[in-house]
Formats: sequence, structure tokens, C-alpha cells
Amino acid sequence: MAVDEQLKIEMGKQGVFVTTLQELYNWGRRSSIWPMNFGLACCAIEMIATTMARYDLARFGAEVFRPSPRQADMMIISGTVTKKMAPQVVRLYNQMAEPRYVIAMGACAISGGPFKQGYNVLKGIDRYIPVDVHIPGCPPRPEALLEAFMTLQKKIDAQPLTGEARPRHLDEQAPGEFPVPEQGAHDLEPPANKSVWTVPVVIR
Amino acid sequence: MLGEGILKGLAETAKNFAGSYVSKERLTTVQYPEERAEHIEASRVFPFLVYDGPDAFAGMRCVSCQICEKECPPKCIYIEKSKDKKPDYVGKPQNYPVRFDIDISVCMSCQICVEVCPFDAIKMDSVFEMATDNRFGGLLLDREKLLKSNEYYHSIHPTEATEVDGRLAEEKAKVEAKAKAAAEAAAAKAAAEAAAPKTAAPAAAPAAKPDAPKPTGGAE
Amino acid sequence: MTLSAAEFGARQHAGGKALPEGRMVIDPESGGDLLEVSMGPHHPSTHGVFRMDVALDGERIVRLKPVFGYLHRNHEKLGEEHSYLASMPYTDRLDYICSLTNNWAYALAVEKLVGQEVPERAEYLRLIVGELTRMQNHILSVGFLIQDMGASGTPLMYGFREREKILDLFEALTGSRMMCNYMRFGGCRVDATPEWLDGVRKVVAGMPAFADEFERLLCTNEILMARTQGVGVLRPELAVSAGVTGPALRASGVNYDIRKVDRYGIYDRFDFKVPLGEHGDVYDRFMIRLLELRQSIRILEQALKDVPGGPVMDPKAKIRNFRPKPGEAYGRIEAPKGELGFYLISDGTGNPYRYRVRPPSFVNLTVLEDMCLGYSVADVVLILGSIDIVLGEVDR
Amino acid sequence: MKTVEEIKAAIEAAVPSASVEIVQNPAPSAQHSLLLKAETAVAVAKFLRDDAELALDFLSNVTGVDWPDKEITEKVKVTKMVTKTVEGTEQQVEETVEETRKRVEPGYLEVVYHLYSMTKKHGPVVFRMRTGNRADDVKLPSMTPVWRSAEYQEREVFDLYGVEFVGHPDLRRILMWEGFKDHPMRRDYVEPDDFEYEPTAHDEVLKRAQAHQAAAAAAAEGQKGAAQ
Amino acid sequence: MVEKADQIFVLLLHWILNYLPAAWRHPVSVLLCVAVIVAVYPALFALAVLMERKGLGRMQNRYGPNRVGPFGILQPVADGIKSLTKEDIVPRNADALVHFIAPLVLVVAVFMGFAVMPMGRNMVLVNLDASLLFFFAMGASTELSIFMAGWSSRNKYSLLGAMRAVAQMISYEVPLLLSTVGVVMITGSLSLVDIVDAQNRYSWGLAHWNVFKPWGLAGFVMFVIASMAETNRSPFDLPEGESEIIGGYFTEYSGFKFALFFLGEYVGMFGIAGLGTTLFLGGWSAPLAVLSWIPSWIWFFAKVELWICFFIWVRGTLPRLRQDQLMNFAWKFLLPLTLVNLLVAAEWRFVEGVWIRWIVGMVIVVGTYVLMGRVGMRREKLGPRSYRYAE
Amino acid sequence: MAFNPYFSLAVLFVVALCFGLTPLALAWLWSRVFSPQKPNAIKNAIYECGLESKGDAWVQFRSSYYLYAIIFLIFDVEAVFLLPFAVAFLGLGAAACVSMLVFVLLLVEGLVWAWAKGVLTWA
Repeated sequence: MAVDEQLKIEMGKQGVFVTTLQELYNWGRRSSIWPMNFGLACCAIEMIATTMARYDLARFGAEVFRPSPRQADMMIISGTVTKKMAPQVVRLYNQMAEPRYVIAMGACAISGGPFKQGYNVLKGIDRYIPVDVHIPGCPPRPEALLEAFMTLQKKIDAQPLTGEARPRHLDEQAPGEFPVPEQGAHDLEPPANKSVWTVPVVIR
Repeated sequence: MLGEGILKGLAETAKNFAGSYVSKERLTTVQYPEERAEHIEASRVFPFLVYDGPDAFAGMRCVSCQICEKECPPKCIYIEKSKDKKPDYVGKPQNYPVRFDIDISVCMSCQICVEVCPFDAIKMDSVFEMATDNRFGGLLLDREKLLKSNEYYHSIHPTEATEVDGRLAEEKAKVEAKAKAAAEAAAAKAAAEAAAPKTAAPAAAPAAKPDAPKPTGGAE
Repeated sequence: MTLSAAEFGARQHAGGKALPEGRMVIDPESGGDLLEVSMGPHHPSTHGVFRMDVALDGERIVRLKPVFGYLHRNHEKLGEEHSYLASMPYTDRLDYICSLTNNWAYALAVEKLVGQEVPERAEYLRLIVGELTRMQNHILSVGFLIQDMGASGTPLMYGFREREKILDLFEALTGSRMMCNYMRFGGCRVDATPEWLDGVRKVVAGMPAFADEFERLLCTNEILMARTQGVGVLRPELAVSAGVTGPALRASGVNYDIRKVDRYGIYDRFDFKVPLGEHGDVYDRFMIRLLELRQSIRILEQALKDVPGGPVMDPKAKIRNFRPKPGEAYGRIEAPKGELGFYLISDGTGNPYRYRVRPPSFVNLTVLEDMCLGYSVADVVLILGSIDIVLGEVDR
Repeated sequence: MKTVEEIKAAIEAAVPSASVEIVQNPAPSAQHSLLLKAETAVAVAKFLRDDAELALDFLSNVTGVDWPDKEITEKVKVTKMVTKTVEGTEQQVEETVEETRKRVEPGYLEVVYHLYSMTKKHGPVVFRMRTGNRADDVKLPSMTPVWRSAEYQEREVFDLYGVEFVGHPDLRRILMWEGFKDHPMRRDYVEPDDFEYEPTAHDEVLKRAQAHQAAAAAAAEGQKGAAQ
Repeated sequence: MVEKADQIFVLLLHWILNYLPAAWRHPVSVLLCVAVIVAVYPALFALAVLMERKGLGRMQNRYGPNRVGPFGILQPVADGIKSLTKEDIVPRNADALVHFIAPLVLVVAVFMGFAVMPMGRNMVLVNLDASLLFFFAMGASTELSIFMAGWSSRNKYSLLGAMRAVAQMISYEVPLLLSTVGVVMITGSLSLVDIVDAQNRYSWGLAHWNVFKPWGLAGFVMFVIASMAETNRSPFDLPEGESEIIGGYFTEYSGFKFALFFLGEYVGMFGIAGLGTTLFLGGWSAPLAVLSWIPSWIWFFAKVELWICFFIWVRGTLPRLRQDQLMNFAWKFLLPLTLVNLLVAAEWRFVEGVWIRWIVGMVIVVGTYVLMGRVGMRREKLGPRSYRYAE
Repeated sequence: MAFNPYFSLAVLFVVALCFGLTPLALAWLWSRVFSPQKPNAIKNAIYECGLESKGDAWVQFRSSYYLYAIIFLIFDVEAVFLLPFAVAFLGLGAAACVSMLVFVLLLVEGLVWAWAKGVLTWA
């Protein structure tokens, strides 16, 4: 839209305004991250423990666990994503409203973890959706989840509102849809989403 | 009467609400980044490699026997054995790992590597703050990141570390005594050296891991 | 649309009519549209990634098909690919709320397979951690049940408050909060210090007060009674036929507790009773858990009086290069959720030839549809919660 | 409780056509089992459940086991007629030779059931059934009509091993998705190959990972070349 | 001085209006009052949300939000900014227009209710003769909005939620309305201003609040219960029923539309709390004559907040009812009780003698309550149980 | 100068509507300028626990819902009749009250009838 572009340029000129707006925006979404009520496996119990009295995720304003993806900001992939579950996870991620964040909690969510040799276990959810923060551990302690949460907040703080470095959801060109894999006769098809998953070569 | 149970329940929550302002028992939150729960000695998260003395490389206890690599249930350890040798803590030349990688994005913190290590070289760390947005770089720990000093080990697991130290010192003393004896009796020298690695086996089983009959090094 | 004749027949045959008296399912052919809803895999109260395909008439359940496998992590396959020892940490992740009883069942099966003895002190430690596990499981399952009922977390929070105390004990003994990996074939991995035992005594001493608080908060609450009494009735014949075990079975009035039947470990030394329900409804299952919690306290009080000294590991036991002779064994214990069994076939190599887990949650789910038919959506989540499943164990 | 031999005798008395074999278990657990024929299994099972003395009303566990075809190499003494030249004349002589033979022992799928009694509080009684082979003759009678608890466990055996239970009310895949073709717990199952990123691989996995890495490196190289 | 503090807003308004030409005065005055209503209640909403989150926390042995701003007080602001900048999703198959209108209908309806609410002495926007009826009319249209939301989303959970909501709200509308009839009977007016004035009298230093009378006490309790159901608060939060039907009618709402629902629900809560306060707790009047120096509007808002606190307390304690139980409770328990309460109100007028009418009234209402409770529990076979043990 | 009280109500209506519309407009503006909306087929599909939604949600519901509505109507009308009586109650004699009681009792009878007929049994 031409008008929008002009508006953006106009706003770019008024740098201060954008900066304040950016700060306000980042502060707002950083301080009010509502997780999706979404537990997969072992780590879910630690995720629940994090919201409970001892650790109290609520102190950060993040105890509003929304059951519907429409109202949630953050998806905590807490546990093993199996190949049977992966399409559902990807679909749920797709159905969340932007901006949305993903925390891969625990070894299984990052890489398949101890179960990665299994035939039905997805070797990391980042094969299909972009993950913001990874927490290793099996399961990570509740404090580790809190730390990851703060890491995510820092990450949000550093995101500019305009310009090249702006996050995915502010970029009109960046894809908003992440295709849901099909369940084939032997495996998921495709086995990974090439636009989010590029593997570094391991030198051996 | 109808509603009695509800009133009882309301009284219970009210008690907790009021109690949260006066009693620690009713306000159990530990405010994490500023406050921390008391460190539990046995607590384990990811493995690390212990080295003695000031130099990480020279004091490295690992002799790359690869037992942990083999026994690790999720296969998250990768070891590359050196071609050359360096002296270990008793002074005997041993191989060392050129490469020692642990993929903590896979590690299940089961402690089996620690249990099977005959050299007390790998131990469990208690650092859990490893969250990262770098999937490939941040979660693969290499030898440099894994090596931590014996002092650090003492600081996190004092009881266990003292036992390990005692055991190692005993072993070292034995080797030294044998070496001394060997120097005195040149004839016994060769025999003493051959027996040196075997001495690891009969070390008294400590309380920390009394079960494992110590394997006599290498894969059996 | 409705139950197929074969399904119905199977039910009839297996000693249970599809519906107890007084409940009826409207014939969906006769009018009114059915709403086909999928509850799960992402649903706040399916305790993970369980799914139920539900057909609703208004809000009433006409058909309910459980769909499993969303957490099928190939546990058994991995068990066959790993050595006997390496499977131990995997058992932690079966029923991830009660890792220590899983350890125990697996260790027991392997000990049966090779005829391994366990030192007395280790038996005591196993019993202590096992009963602590049972306590925290029951606390949690009751908490989740009330959570499903729509309480905004309060009972669950109180439950977790106590659970954290028990988890601290686990961590101090085994090094990990949840995934303890504590037992070995022929004993336990580490010994408990006297301070630890004192810690247990302290926690156990505080437990009755918590149980009282919980009971005041919930047991006579009219809303809770209205929601749970007479809901999800499981009749004893069906329960036995369907292999239901654990508190769910005893709530139906069947006296079957493997701690009493098999007398494994050292349970025969302690004096405890098995609470039995009468109605077999959700309230009974809920109460049986609370009563078992009190019995666990009783067992622990007795066990903690005199823990004998000695080693915690049979010195003859082997850890690495453990190769049982060919043969097979089925070992089972009374896990908090029911009968947890391990069936192992050894072919003489270092890996089991067949490694089978008999998960209580999975088998207990057999009766889910029978219990739910004719009730409303709101009851389904309660009935599911009262069976107390953990998906790690259901799907393995 | 009765011993396996006594149970066998009792079964054969009650169900005359049933021929029950005893499978010995050499392990210290000494849980010997009964091998049932598929044709009479349901009748035997009903007897086990309803017999007043046994009263095995609780089917605890259903297990599938895969025993693949075994190639057995054995030395056999063979006697055959050989034409030999003995003392200048050709004669048919009987001769015993040792020969190495390869023989394929056909595999089978096995289902093991563990029974207990809740009323009598005894057990376990183990019985098993075997299929004809692993490919097409994989039908076994379902125990679901006798014990409901077999319902999901048999579905699981069907899903993971491919044993078809005749008489099961609802035999569908349970753990894997509909449309999945393999039976993953069989010992010859080939896992999907998705080992792209394995920084700590060994053995089998290492080989697969290396193959992937080589392909990826080549592709990256090719792209670079194309870009230049 | 006391009077000035009491009337500070009224004086302020007059002071401003003095600077305006006469023709403008009325519209501007209305506009200002409306602006105050539309500003104050959302602010109160923010406060209530924070109170709820912190209060629930305290009940559950934890702190609750305490990091965003000092003591977490900026938490609602952050939530607002977040909601404002969140993507708005409209399902493909949804009825887009109705989907869009539904939250607006809710917000408008709940705000309209405040038009007739006396928030302090001389502080009411419109003093309608039938303001009570007006309030109920407005309150009823929230049902419409919830049904619109659930139906238009074309989501199965939403639909279930909407169906539940409509059934629940119409069922509780009746006891809610009937529990107020006693007040109208004794006051003889449908105007909320008159009802407060009638309660603003003192005998022996104690106010004549309706709640201090048997019919008022019973009416009050029933009003509280019905108001919880009307505002979908726990234990009557079935239309949302997170653990059963995900989010109920607002499952498919995201961004600020969802925030509007959230807001509408809370503001509706204030409305009903304000009405209850006005009817039973003497509105803006002080409970004791000696406390009359505290400005009237402080009393009003304090009572409303207290009411909200009670809602939070109940929410922190009780599980949810089931739909049929909810309906049974409304029709088979509350409704007969409200009718009995009318008798008590009539008795209050016709029986002479303070103590006698007190006792007779209490006997009727408490007796019916206990009897019906007992019969109901027995019929449903509910009650504590004892258990047997096997050795 | 007497003003129509409904003028105030109209103002409140408009302002409340604006109160709802303004943030929605702001949110729309925000999405236009900074954060583009990216609708797509998966995102805009109906949410159903992570699965593709099968069947339509707009089905015919059972009649029990409507029966409640009818009873509600009866009692709401009753309340409408009751309120004028209630307002005038203080000025009425016992006879008027008794006749009102009869009216209420008639309705109660209706309630009891519906109750006995099982209309009030939620299915």
C-alpha cells in the first residue's frame, strides 16, 4: 500500500516517535506473554510446576494460560513431539495470532532427545516451525523455564519495529503460514520445512 | 445444611490468603532470578569433565576409554581418541580425548556416564541456565566448554568430591609406593607398572556409588 | 453412528452391559443433529495429548472413541535396542509423575529374570521412595481432577506445594526432581544419609495436616459432591473384566492391591489397610486416593522407625555387561495408578529380546467409553481425570 | 495354585480337543507357559476364566513377540548312494558324509497373555499363541470376548506387530496413524531415515548421518557453484 | 467541608459548566458525566483484574503479578497494549459481521446499565422512574451478545458455550429479578435513587439497609448467587468452561475483540455489583451514622470492590457446576425460594412488632432453605460417605 | 429547561460504542502500518483442538433448550406483572395482596407441573 509506505517513511523521519512507540510496543508484549495451555509430556509437569506457588510464573504476568491458540502469545512445546502429533502442533502454531513465540522446552522438543531414535518421534519441532528459545534439560527445572522466559523477554526487547532487522511478524514478506506436514505411509511428508530448517554440516 | 461444605472451603482459602501475609509456609514462592532455592548437593543437570590442577589440558582425567559414549542411553556423547598420549593423574601415559562433545539438546541427565566412568573423569554439573536461541551452536558442548576444575567440582558436590579425591589420592599413593619400591628393586619394576591400571578396581566402594563393581578400565 | 453390533456384543460378552441402568442414549437415528466434536489432542483437560472423538446430542455423549498414540515414543522398541541398564532412565519417563515406582517395577522384573536378591536396607529405601511417590501422585491426581472441575487452580496449587517438598527429598537423594533413575538390579544407586531420613520424617509428619486441609477444602463441598457422586459409575464386574487396577478398581469395591496380593518388597511387614469404595463413581475414586494417601503416611511412619543399616546394593550384582541367561519374567508392582508390569524376554545378550511394559493407565482406559456414555461433556473430563492417566504411560 | 502341568491336565480334561504344550522358562522366575492352538484357544480361555478353582478373571498383560525367520547353519550327517570306483569296478556304495546345510526355520509372531485371579488372588498363568508365519498367516483368535482388557492391548499388538485378531470388535491401528503401512515393532522394520543433524552419532546412526551430511554438503557445493 | 468532599464531583461539574454558554451546558454536562462513566469503569476493570490475579495468587500461596511496574500495577496496561497490537483473526467460515458486532454489543450493553446507577449522593446520570427495569433490560442484552459471539464463530466449542450461556442466563434472570421484587415492594419505587434514599436512614446509629431485614438478607444471598451466574463467574462459568469447552463462546476471538469481551464481562460485574449494592447494601450510604463523613462515592465504590473481592474469593475456592445442576439450581431451588421470599416481604409489612416480624420472617425463609436443601440433597443422593477397609 | 432523559442515554450509547470502536480502529491501524495481517487457510480455519474441523457446527439443537426459553418467558411476564404490584404494594390492602398471591400460586402450579412433566430435566 502506497499510503502505508508513505506513512512508514514519515514515521521513520520522526525517529523519536518510532523509538518510543517501539519501546512501548516491546514493553507491552514482553510484559504480557500469555502462554497457550499446551502440555505434551514430562516437561508439561515441570511447566505446570513453574506456574505453581513455588516458582510462580505469574510474577511475570504470564499465568494467564489460554486454552485457545487465538488468545495465546506463546507456545511452550513442553515434551516429545511425536510424528502423530506434529501436524497438530504445527496447525496450532499456525492458528495462533501474531506476534507469537515458541519455546522448545526440554530435550525432546529441541531434538527428539532421548527418544530421538524412535520411529515415531520428531527430531525437533524446529523442523517445522521457528523456535525462539531452546531450553535443554530432561526435563528442565522450573527455574530453567523462568530463565528461558526472561531470555525471550530480552529477545523481544531487542526487536526493532521497522527496518531490516524487524521480526518476522512485522515483515510483510516473511511467510505467515507454515505448512502442516502430511502423515504418509512410512513417515511425515515432507520430513522438514526447508524454509525454517537449514542444517549445518557436521564435520567428522 | 446445604452450603456448609462450601463455607468450609471458603474458610480454608481465606486462611491461606491471610496466612500468605504472615507465614512463610503459606507463601512458598522463591522469586527466582533474585532469590534461589537452597542448592541441593546431589542435584544433577548436565555432565562435565573434571580436571586437576591449574591446567585444563594437563589435568584432564579423561583417558577417552569411550565407556560413557557406549553406555550413554540417548547416545549424546561423541569422543575422538588421541593418537598420542599424555600422563594422567598418576603419571601414567594415557590417551586423551581430542574431541569430547556432548549434545545437551539430547542429554537426559541420567548420570549413567558418571556411574560407569572408571576414572572419575565425568561428573554431573548443577548449572541449568542454558536457555538459548541458538539451536546448533549453543547446545553442543565441546571439550573446552565441558572441562571444569576439581575446585568447581568441590564447590557443587563437596561430599562426593572429597570421596573421589580420597580415592584418587589413595590410588596415587599406591602407585607412588609401588614406583618407589620399583626404584629400589629394579627387578619388580616391570611388574609394578603392569599392575598400575588394575589398582583402580579394588578401591573401596564409597557410599556415593557403592553398587558399581568398578570395571577394570576399557571395554571388557 | 451408534455402537456397532459387534462392539455392543463385545461389551455384553465381556461381562458388562454398555450402560448401567437409568442412563440411556438417545438413538441418534431418530432425530436431532449430532455434534461431532474432537476433544484433544490439544485440550486443557485431557492430561496431555489424549484425544476423544465424541458425538454429542446436545451436551450428552452418544459415542466416544479414544484415540491414542499422540505420545507414542517407542519406549518398547528403544528398550530392545538398549542394554538393561540403559532402559532404567527411560522407565522414569513412562509415568513421568511417579518415576520411582517405574524404576521399582523394572528392577523387580529384572531381578525376577536373574534371581537377584536385594539387601534389606535397599528394600526399605525402595519402599520409602515408592510410598512418597504414591503420595505425590495421589495429591496431584486429585488436584488435577478438581482443576478439570473448574476450580481456578487452588487445590492443585496446594497439592503442588506439598509435592515440591517431596520432590526436594527426591532431589536430595537421587539428584533429580522428576527423573530419578534411582534403582538398580539388586538395590539402589546411592544410599540415604541420616539427614535425608530425618527430612522424610519431617515431611511425613506434616502430611496429615495437609490431608486435613485438603479434606476440609473439598470433601464435603456440595458442588464437588454434586459433580462427582453418581457420575461415571464403574461396576466391579466390568472393572475386573476390563483389567482395571489401582484406586479405580478399589473404588468399585474390588479388594485387589498387589502390595497385599504379591507381598513384594517388604510390604508384609507393615500394617496398613486397603480402602474400598462402594459406588464406583468419580467421588469414590477421588476419596479412595485421599484415603490411600493416609495409608501411605501410615506405612511410612512405620518404615521410618527403624531403617536397618547395611549396603544398599547387592555386592554380587552386576551393572555393566549385564547379560541374563535366556528366559523370561513378568514382574509387577502396585504403582500409584494400578498394576505396572514389565515383561522381559532375554536371549542371553546384553539387550532384552522383548521389553514390554504393562501400563496401568492404558488398560484402565478400556472402560472409558462405558463410563462416559450418557453423561455430559463436563462429566467426561471428570471421568477421565478420575481414572488418572499419564500419557507417557498410555502411549509409551 | 495349580502348577502348569496340572492346569494343562485340567484344560485337556475340560476341552478335549485342545492340545496344550508347555513352554518351559529356564529363568529363575520359572513362569512356565502354555502354548495354545489357535482353534481351541477361545474355549480354553473361557475355561480358564470360568473354572471355579482357577478363576483367572483378570487378564493383565498382552504381549506381542516377533520371532523372525532364522537361518540355521548346521552340520548334518547324510547317507547317500555314491557311485564309486572300487577296485576297478563302478559300484553303488552307501557313504556317510558330513554336510553343511542351511535351513530357514520359519519365523512366527507370538502373543503372550498373563492371567491372574482377582477372586483367588493367585497368578500368573501365562499362555501363548503362535501364528503360522510372519507374512500372510497371521490370524489368531481374539481374547476380547473373554476379557475386555484385551481390547486395546490386542489392538496395540495388531498395530505394532501385525497380528490379526479374529473376533476383535474394533481392530484398528491404535498408536500409529491410520494410513501407516509398517509394523514397527517387528525386528526387520526399517526406520525412516531422518538423521540430518547428528553431532554425536555413532554406529548405525553415524553411517546414516554421514550419508546425509555428504549429500547436504554436495548440494551446498552445487548451489555455490551455480551461484558463481 | 465534609459536604464539599462528598459533592466534589458535582461541584466540579458545576464549576466547569459555569464557563460555558447556557445552551451548551446540558449537552456538555451529559457528555462529561458519560465520559466519567466510560473512563472510571475501565479503570476499575484494570484494578479488578490486577486484584483478581494478585488475590488468587495470595490464596494459592504465591505472589501473583509483581514485576510489571511497581508491584505489578502496570500489568493491565501491558495486557492492553499487547491486545491492541495483536493480530485479529476471523475464521473463514464465520459470520464476519456478527462476529465483529458481538463484542461491541456487550460493551455497549454493560455501559448502558450505569446510566441509572446512583454512584454517590446526587451522582446519577439519569433518574428514570423505572430504572431497575431499565437496568435489567440492558443486562439481558449481554446474553444476546454472547450468543452472537458463539454462534457466529461457527466453532463447535463456541456453539456449546453459547448454548450454555443462553440457557444459563435466562434461567438466572428470573431469580435475579424476583429477588429484587421484595425490595421494590417495601420501598414502593422502581427508581434506584429512591431505593437508596429509603435506606439512607439510621436508627440507633445503624443504617436501614435492606440486607438487615429477613427478606432483604434472603434476597441479598439469592441476588449474589444469581449475579454470579449472570456474569458467568465461577462456579457458574460454564459458558467459558475452559477445562471442558476450551474457551466457550470466545474461543475464536483474538486481539482486542477478545479484550473487549474480557472488559465487558468485568464491567458487567461492576454493574451487577453496583445494582446489588444499591438494592441491598444501601448504595452510597454509610453503614453507621458515625461514618457518614466519608464521601458517599467512596462508600459506593468500596462496596462494589468488596463485592468483587467476594467474587474473586469464591472463584479461588469453588469448582464449577454442571449444566443440568446449574439449571436445576435455578429453577428448582432459587426460583421457589425467591417466591417464598415475596411472602416474607409481605409478612414484614403486615405483621406488627419489630421482633416478631423478624423472627417469623427468618423462620419462614431459613426453614424453607434448610428443608429444600435437605430434600434436594437426599433426592440426588448426595452427601458425605464413609468407607470400609480391607485388611 | 427540561431535557428528555433519553438524550443522556443516547449520548451514553454513542460514547460506549465509540469506546468499543476506538481501540478496534487503533488495532486495525496498527496492523496496517506495522504488523501486517497474514491470513491464510490454516490460520483462518476453525480451531478444533489442533485437528481439521469435521462437520458443521451449525446443527439443530435439541428442543430442551427451547422449553426453558418458554418457561423463562412465562416467569419474565410474571415479573412484569409483579413489579407494578410491588410498587403499589405499600398502598394496597390485604385483599389485593391475597389476589396477587393467587396469581403467583397459579404460576407456581405451572412450575410444579413443568417440573413433574420433566421439562426442567436438562438433557
